Amino acid sequence: MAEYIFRVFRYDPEKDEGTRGRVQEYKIGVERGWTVLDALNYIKWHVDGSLAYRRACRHGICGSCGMTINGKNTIACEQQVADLGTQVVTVEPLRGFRVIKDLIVDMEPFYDKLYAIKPYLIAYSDPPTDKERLQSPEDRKLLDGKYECILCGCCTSSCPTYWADKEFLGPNALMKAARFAVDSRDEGWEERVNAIDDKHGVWRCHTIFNCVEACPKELNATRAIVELRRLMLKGRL
Amino acid sequence: MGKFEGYRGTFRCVDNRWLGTDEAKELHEVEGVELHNVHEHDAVIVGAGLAGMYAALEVKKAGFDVAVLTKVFPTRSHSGAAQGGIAAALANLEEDHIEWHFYDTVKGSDFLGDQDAIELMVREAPLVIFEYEHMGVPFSRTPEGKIMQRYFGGHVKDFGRGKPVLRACMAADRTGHVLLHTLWEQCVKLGVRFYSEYYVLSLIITDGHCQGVVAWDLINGGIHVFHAKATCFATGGYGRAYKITTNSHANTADGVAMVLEAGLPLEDMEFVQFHPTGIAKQGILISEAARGEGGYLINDKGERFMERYAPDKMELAPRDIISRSMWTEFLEGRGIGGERVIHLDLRHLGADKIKERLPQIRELAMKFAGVDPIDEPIPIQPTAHYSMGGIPTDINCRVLGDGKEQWVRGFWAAGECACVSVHGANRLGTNSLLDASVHGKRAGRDIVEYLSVVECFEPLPVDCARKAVDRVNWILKADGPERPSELREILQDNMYELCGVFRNEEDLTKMYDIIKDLQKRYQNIHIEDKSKVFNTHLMEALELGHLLEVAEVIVAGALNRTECRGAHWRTDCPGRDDENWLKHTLAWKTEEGVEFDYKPVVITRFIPEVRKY
Amino acid sequence: MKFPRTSGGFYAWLFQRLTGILLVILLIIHFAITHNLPKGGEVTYALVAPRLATATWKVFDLTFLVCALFHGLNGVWMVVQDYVHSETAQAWIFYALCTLGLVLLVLGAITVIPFKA
Amino acid sequence: MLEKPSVIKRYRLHVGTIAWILHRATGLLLVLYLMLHIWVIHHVSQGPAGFNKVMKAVQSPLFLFLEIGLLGCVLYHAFNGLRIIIVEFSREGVEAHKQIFAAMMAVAVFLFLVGGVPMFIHFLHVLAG
Ligand SMILES: Cc1cc2nc3c(=O)[nH]c(=O)nc-3n(C[C@H](O)[C@H](O)[C@H](O)COP(=O)(O)OP(=O)(O)OC[C@H]3O[C@@H](n4cnc5c(N)ncnc54)[C@H](O)[C@@H]3O)c2cc1C
Ligand code: HEM
Ligand code: SF4
Ligand code: F3S
Ligand code: FES
Repeated sequence: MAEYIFRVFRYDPEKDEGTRGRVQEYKIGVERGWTVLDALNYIKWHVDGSLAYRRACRHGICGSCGMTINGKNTIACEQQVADLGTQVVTVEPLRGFRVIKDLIVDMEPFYDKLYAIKPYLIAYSDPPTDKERLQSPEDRKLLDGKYECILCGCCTSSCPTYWADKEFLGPNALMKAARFAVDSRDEGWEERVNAIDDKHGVWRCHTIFNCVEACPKELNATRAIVELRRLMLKGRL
Repeated sequence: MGKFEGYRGTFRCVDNRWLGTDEAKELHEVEGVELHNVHEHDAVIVGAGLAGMYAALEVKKAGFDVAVLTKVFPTRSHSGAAQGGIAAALANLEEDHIEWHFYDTVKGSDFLGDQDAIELMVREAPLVIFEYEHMGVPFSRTPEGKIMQRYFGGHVKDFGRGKPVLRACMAADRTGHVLLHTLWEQCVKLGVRFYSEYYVLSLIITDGHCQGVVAWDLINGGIHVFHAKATCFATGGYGRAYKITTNSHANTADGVAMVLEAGLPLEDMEFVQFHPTGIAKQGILISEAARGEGGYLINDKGERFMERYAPDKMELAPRDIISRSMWTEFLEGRGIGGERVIHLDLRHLGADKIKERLPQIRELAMKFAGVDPIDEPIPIQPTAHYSMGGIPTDINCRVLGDGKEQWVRGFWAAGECACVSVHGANRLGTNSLLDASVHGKRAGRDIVEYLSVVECFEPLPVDCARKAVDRVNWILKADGPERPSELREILQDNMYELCGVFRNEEDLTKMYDIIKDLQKRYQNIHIEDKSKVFNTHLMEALELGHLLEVAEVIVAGALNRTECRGAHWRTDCPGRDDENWLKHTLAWKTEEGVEFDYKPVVITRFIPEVRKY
Repeated sequence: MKFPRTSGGFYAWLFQRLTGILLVILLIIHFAITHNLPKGGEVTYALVAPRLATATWKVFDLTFLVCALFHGLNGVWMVVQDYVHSETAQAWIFYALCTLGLVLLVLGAITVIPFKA
Repeated sequence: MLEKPSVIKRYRLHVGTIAWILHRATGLLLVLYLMLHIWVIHHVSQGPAGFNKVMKAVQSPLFLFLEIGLLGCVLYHAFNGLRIIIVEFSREGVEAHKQIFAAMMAVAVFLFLVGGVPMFIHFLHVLAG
């Protein structure tokens, strides 16, 4: 059991109206093996019930608990407190999004970017009835590193380009676009390409790699973006 | 068409815009409900897991107006946590037959599953899988490009006599995740209306007719009434009644509790499955895939102790058997270091296989147990995993008001919250994603048929939101001494100890008293967050209320069923007792406590026999 | 005010890379020769003039000019797109940058083309 | 909803972020320089006298010193620019962007020494008169 200080961003729209939020400190004992989510749960359940944050699966698959911990985005439920290497832990809501309350941000703009690139398989040719479409293991492999996204928002929220331009599609939506672009079953490139090729689309990325550093699932959105650009280049040559 | 004809006459059609009339306005000005917070949809689906979204998709495809309410964003539903696979006898890699799958499920259920429902499910299984593929699910592939399948506990060849069979369709070890995301994508494509982060509080049921639900808008705060011709519950499981569980924080029995509150029965609630391989202390699931790929279970003596309990199937025996074997090892002092821990050893599989086939398991082990399975065994412990029981429905997912045949008109349930019952006393691995998908789809289809007959909304009862409004106001104002989190911890700790893998009368009685006491203390709670916007403390308090109600039914049911069957194991009543207990439990909540009734098991083909692996 | 759009930025992106690569080559030569690097010497008219008068160097310098101007101003435009969000303001800046580019191009061109030693 | 929440801790920097900030800064500096440069060279058309006069001004010790900085900017920008291009057009560049950065910077530093040292010596000469 080690003593830690958690400096948590707080904002209650009813009480803190007009401010830009405040910091609240909690001094708690952290047991071995605790993740930041465990610590937040401890605070909520034993110290201060009013602390608000999203969580569900608590093992890194639902993507609810994306937040900024010690200045870096990650999902709280996978971040071991001991691995942070500091006794003082700052916890902030994902930046680049509006704060609803405490650590809860408005993810709508994030989802809107996804909707913009038509995040679903588009196939015009009829699939075989009562059978699966075939896809070779090699073709399937192309999806690896793109389909595992849990929509936690850590990537887009870490991207300086997104901080500056809220209409930038962001690494997440672009990766989703790439996931379909490389799927041998998808025929929706024409429909998607305009959104990707937009003024706020794939060309706006400055290969800063914050998104890659932030992704808790170790996905490489920059790779997806670069692949999209190559596809477009090929299409135009 | 035909089957709904009878209901037509009973409708009083008050022009679809009932809200427009002064009378209606007066009627609905319940404290806290503003009129703009009343929504009308042909169908309202509660829950956006596989079951909920599949149903929504089916209804939307038929052109009806469907809304999905969910307390977490759709892709955050717990279906996404499923790793191993979804069962279907595709025979993509080796011989397999729907009949074998049928038999395995029946046997897995310890013969408590209804065989008509099971047969339907296994027959529709391949179709659902193909439909998933057509939607764009990135399944793993065989060398010929077909859907990849793996072994899973309890699925074997030749009516239980043969070797394990490759039946679990998979996408690496993220099967649930890809199914959930793909369904959501398709819903986005068709424009299904989602009400995300709405917490459903109560059902609107009068005279055996369901007209929608009342929900709390988590983000903005405020009661909303959802008026619907068809309502479908797909609210998932309730593993959070236990301390060690694989379930999400959101799996808190809300749907089941609301049904109970509406005066309807629940079926077979005493059957709660414990998964043998949860990460020690955390409960986080290490998928059966780890054993499917050949992992060993090792006790403190270094033995593969499953030799003693299931010599043929070894580590691939069904979950309940392995969980009990582990617990027996604990009781006999062979847990690792004398604790309630066993080692799951994957080292002999080699680094390549682990990395390629079990990447997520490796990640989980490293992140939550601090061990790399390539070099070290993973410490594990049985963990509450799946609830076989739930809202009684018929094979078309219609909720049965008496638990037997009388349909609560306009009300369906599917997925883990429902009890069709295809899992009986014990669910086979990979059968529940299948259950959620097949029955989500079936519910959707049935709703479509219903909607194509029923043309108009009936007026809502005057005080439909009263109960929900009162409850929320009560909690917001309550200032008693008790902390909800503390009560919940007491409940969860004790449920794991006293109503877990092994049960007996003494423990269960003790547990029942604890719950009664907790329910009393619950009346004196307070919450620290009194605000309206995203009040997670309010939500936790509401969830606790639901958990306490449902836990009571689980424990009472376990106390009531004096036999051992499937996941329900009474050390004081050895053996399965087909003579007295080959029947489903139906449980109602009354003033005096839990009341029981029973209904026979549907047996069409396989006569109950001893379940041995 | 609106600014013309061919694509969402494909050409800007592509030519930023192409001119970038060209600039590396051109710059090395430019730096080495113009700044008389081998001798670390001073830049005087006597040194610059004869070189500027040959046709090859005129072409070289013009290419260099065009590439650098395009790359630099397009770079500024990329930065502007990040931080300026009003469409009107963006359009004004876009045309301002175009004008600036033209002026500089002309200024450079009238230096290079008619030059006689 | 809170539009602009205050920030407790600056977002963590890493190679990619720093590389980008510097790239942007040097790029903008270079644009300024380019404009100045074109204007200066423009004086060449005024004949030897005019040109040498301006050149004198821009070859004062201060300018000579700044020019070393300019070389640094150019080299950084050029080689980080090449890194970006390699990352975008090579097979494994995305995964190896940090290594490529290190390699590019090594070359840039080498060239900076090759070019910068003579310039510095020249600067000292001028300074000493
Ligand atoms: C870790 C884990 C691994 C598993 N692995 C497998 C596997 O490999 N194979 C297999 O077949 N099965 C597996 N299962 C079981 C399977 O995942 C579930 O049984 C199944 O996904 C349940 O789906 P569902 O649609 O019924 O519910 P869920 O996916 O749990 O969805 C419930 C939905 O209801 C909503 N909801 C709940 N209460 C409310 C409320 N009050 N108001 C509004 N909305 C509400 C939630 O927001 C959510 O959207 C696993 C389960 C777990 C926990
Ligand atoms: C010498 C070789 C050069 C190379 C290889 C190079 C390469 C690049 C590349 C690849 C970019 C795009 C960066 C991005 O997409 O974010 C860029 C941007 C830029 N370049 Fe260059 N460049 C060079 C020289 C110059 C010169 C001489 C100037 C000045 C006139 C300049 C000014 C800029 C500016 C202002 C930007 C925009 C910066 C930003 O968006 O952050 N570059 N350069
Ligand atoms: S790409 Fe990674 S960081 Fe981004 S949303 Fe998906 S999982 Fe989260
Ligand atoms: S951080 Fe942003 S700029 Fe590109 S590489 Fe990632 S999207
Ligand atoms: S709680 Fe699900 S990702 Fe953290």
